[in-house]
Amino acid sequence: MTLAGFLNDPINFVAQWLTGLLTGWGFSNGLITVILYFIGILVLVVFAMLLDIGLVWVERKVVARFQDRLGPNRIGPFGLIQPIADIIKLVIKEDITPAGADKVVFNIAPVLAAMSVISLWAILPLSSKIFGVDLNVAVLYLVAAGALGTLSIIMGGWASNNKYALLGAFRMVANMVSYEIPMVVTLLIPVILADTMSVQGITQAQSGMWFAILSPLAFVIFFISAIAELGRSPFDLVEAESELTAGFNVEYSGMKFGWFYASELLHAFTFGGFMAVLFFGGYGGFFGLEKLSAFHWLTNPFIQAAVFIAKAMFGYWAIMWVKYSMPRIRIDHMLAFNWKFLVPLSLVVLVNTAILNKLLAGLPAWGYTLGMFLSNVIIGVVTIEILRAYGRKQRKSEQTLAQAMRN
Amino acid sequence: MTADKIIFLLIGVLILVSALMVVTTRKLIHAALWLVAALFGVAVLYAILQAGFLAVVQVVVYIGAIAILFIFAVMLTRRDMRDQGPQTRSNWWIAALLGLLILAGLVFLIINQPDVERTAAVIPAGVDTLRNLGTALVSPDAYVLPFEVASVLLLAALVGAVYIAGFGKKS
Amino acid sequence: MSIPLSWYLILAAALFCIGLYGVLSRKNAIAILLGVELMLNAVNVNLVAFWRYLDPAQMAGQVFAVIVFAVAAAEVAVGLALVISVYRRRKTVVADEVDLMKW
Amino acid sequence: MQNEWLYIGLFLVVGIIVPVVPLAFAALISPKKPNPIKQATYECGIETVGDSWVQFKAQYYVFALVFLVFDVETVFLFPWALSLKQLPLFVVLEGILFIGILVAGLVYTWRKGMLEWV
Repeated sequence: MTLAGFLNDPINFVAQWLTGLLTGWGFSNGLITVILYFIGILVLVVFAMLLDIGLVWVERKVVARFQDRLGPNRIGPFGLIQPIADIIKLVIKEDITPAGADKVVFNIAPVLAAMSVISLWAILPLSSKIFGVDLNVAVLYLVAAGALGTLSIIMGGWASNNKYALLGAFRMVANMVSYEIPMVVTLLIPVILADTMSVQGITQAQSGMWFAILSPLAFVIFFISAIAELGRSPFDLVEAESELTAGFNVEYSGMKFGWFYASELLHAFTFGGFMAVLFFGGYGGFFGLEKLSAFHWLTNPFIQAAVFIAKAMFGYWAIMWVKYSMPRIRIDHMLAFNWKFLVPLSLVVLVNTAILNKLLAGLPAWGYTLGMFLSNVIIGVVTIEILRAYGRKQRKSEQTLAQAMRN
Repeated sequence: MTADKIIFLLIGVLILVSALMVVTTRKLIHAALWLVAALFGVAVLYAILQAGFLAVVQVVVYIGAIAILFIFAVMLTRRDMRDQGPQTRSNWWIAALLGLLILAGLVFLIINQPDVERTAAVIPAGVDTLRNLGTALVSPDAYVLPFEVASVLLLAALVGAVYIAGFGKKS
Repeated sequence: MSIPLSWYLILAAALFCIGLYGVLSRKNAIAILLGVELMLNAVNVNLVAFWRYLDPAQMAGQVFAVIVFAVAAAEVAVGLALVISVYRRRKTVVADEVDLMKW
Repeated sequence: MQNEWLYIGLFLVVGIIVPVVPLAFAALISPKKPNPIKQATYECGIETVGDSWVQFKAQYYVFALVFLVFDVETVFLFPWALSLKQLPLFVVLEGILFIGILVAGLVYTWRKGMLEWV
């Protein structure tokens, strides 16, 4: 009986048990709420941190396989203990602060970077019962946490008293703020489709059909801009080793560098999770399969959490796949690609979604899905045709120019 | 003294101290960072006031965009001054006096208003303020005109700023 | 929600006056704009507090707060563009030294 | 509503404590032997030339500017997106007009050549 209760709604089960216990000890109601929240948050954050340690191993192992190497394989089975060794090394390393650095800002920056990523876990819906809080402005909260991350990078770059660091920070911030626009615009599309900003609501709205199928273009734009937000290759101008040595964190050493590194990995995973939530049905999205009695176990919170983690891992892996197969893009190309291509395209997709969502609302589900999908295909084809025509024109003008030069 | 009062006082002190640092600190970049702290405090106030949307937007717009713009501007106008020497005018004390006088006047006015000690009623369970805000912004009998005018204002700001900051580049 | 309305109003008034002091006393034009931001925020605190304490069903306070966001953004965009433009021509960001229009 | 934000606030506090603990631990046990060469600005071994806080391309400012305007636009679009379902079709058109006006700004910036990286 109690085990079934725990398996069906773990957080409520533990909360009720603890509430009973604490009331017995004579705590007031407000204090109990705070204590319960605090314990819940601590469990969630510790879980995120353990996952982060695992991600270090995953990242190194996967990059090794992409580059035809073995990766860490000395410490523990398959090198699994390697990240622990890394952490111990980072903690006992001498922490060098460059002379002339702005000490306070220099020390705040890595903490802020880690905080901005950890705070995302407050709204991450691991399952229908296991989640931090179901905020009604969750989608905007995601953007707000990103804003704090941007700030941490500019603080770190500025406080280091290093030209490369500052230049890296500037590039990174220009990159991040630019790509934030297509990201926010494509965030609006799940909001329109689900008619809510809460991540639980968006997940439940996708129980029948993933938004990635209703609006594949929105997903592609979100994916590209998410990679840019993360500052990962091919948008990793911030750490363009050949030009900037290491970018904004060049002067950081020891655990402070460790936090920048750890928060980058966790950020990538978290964005994989949000990709799953916004476009792939999050912990659910089985196309109605869970309603059949044979598959009812899919609604168990632990199964849902496993599904969610698997989807997030897949998103994380896709981000890594792009990272280790693409060369770095030059900054002028990158900004032009954003402002001249992604932003206009994302606005077109937004307008299309807003109008069609209204016009097709009366249709049956398959008609609605088909209409949405086809409209995206049409926009995609038209975009590619425009690009091809433009490319052809450019080639022609270059050819005539070369001809004129030869004559 | 209830818990929300204590939180309010802590946040109020944070806001006022940060604001004072904004107007007094010598290094401009620190002033911009203190501004971020003050603005974050205001975002927390919005959250206490149950305006969650505004709290998040405050972080997105002010910290994510306006503060970044300030930091960029500070970096772009450095070479001279170096933030050395006095950063205030010689007659700063007049400004301080004026500020204190206005503050005294405002506080006098506020505490003499009737019903100013009122506390907030609980928002009824069925009221979704976020959705109401959306409806109010776009329905024709409410605020659709300010909504559209805001976009014209932003357009004017963008065109004007780009024109001013044209930096002599002609295409 | 046991906080009296007057607390918010007094906090906003203090924030406004600090911003005013910054605007009047600072030499650097960017610092003056920082002061203006504080003043705009003080106004917003008032607007939201009145929305919450008078009638939360009436969205006027929040709508105006949103409009103030737009105004603040426009002000910063144009103001800083002016400062940078002046700096590039005259190599100064001190507001007092930008005095060509005085005569 | 109140409790949601209390939770977020506590989360932010924990989010600060968790990174600070290993940093404090590292500060306690890590060796501290500073010397001028170790603390010099790292530029791949070459002696630093000039001041670090150099001035930057004004181009960065233009991108931040366009970003700011579009960022504020989204603040208006989120409430709009939430009201779409209950209100008639012309509300969609209002939003499109709003977007269109701002796209005009983007087109202007583009035509002025300010989006080129020079």
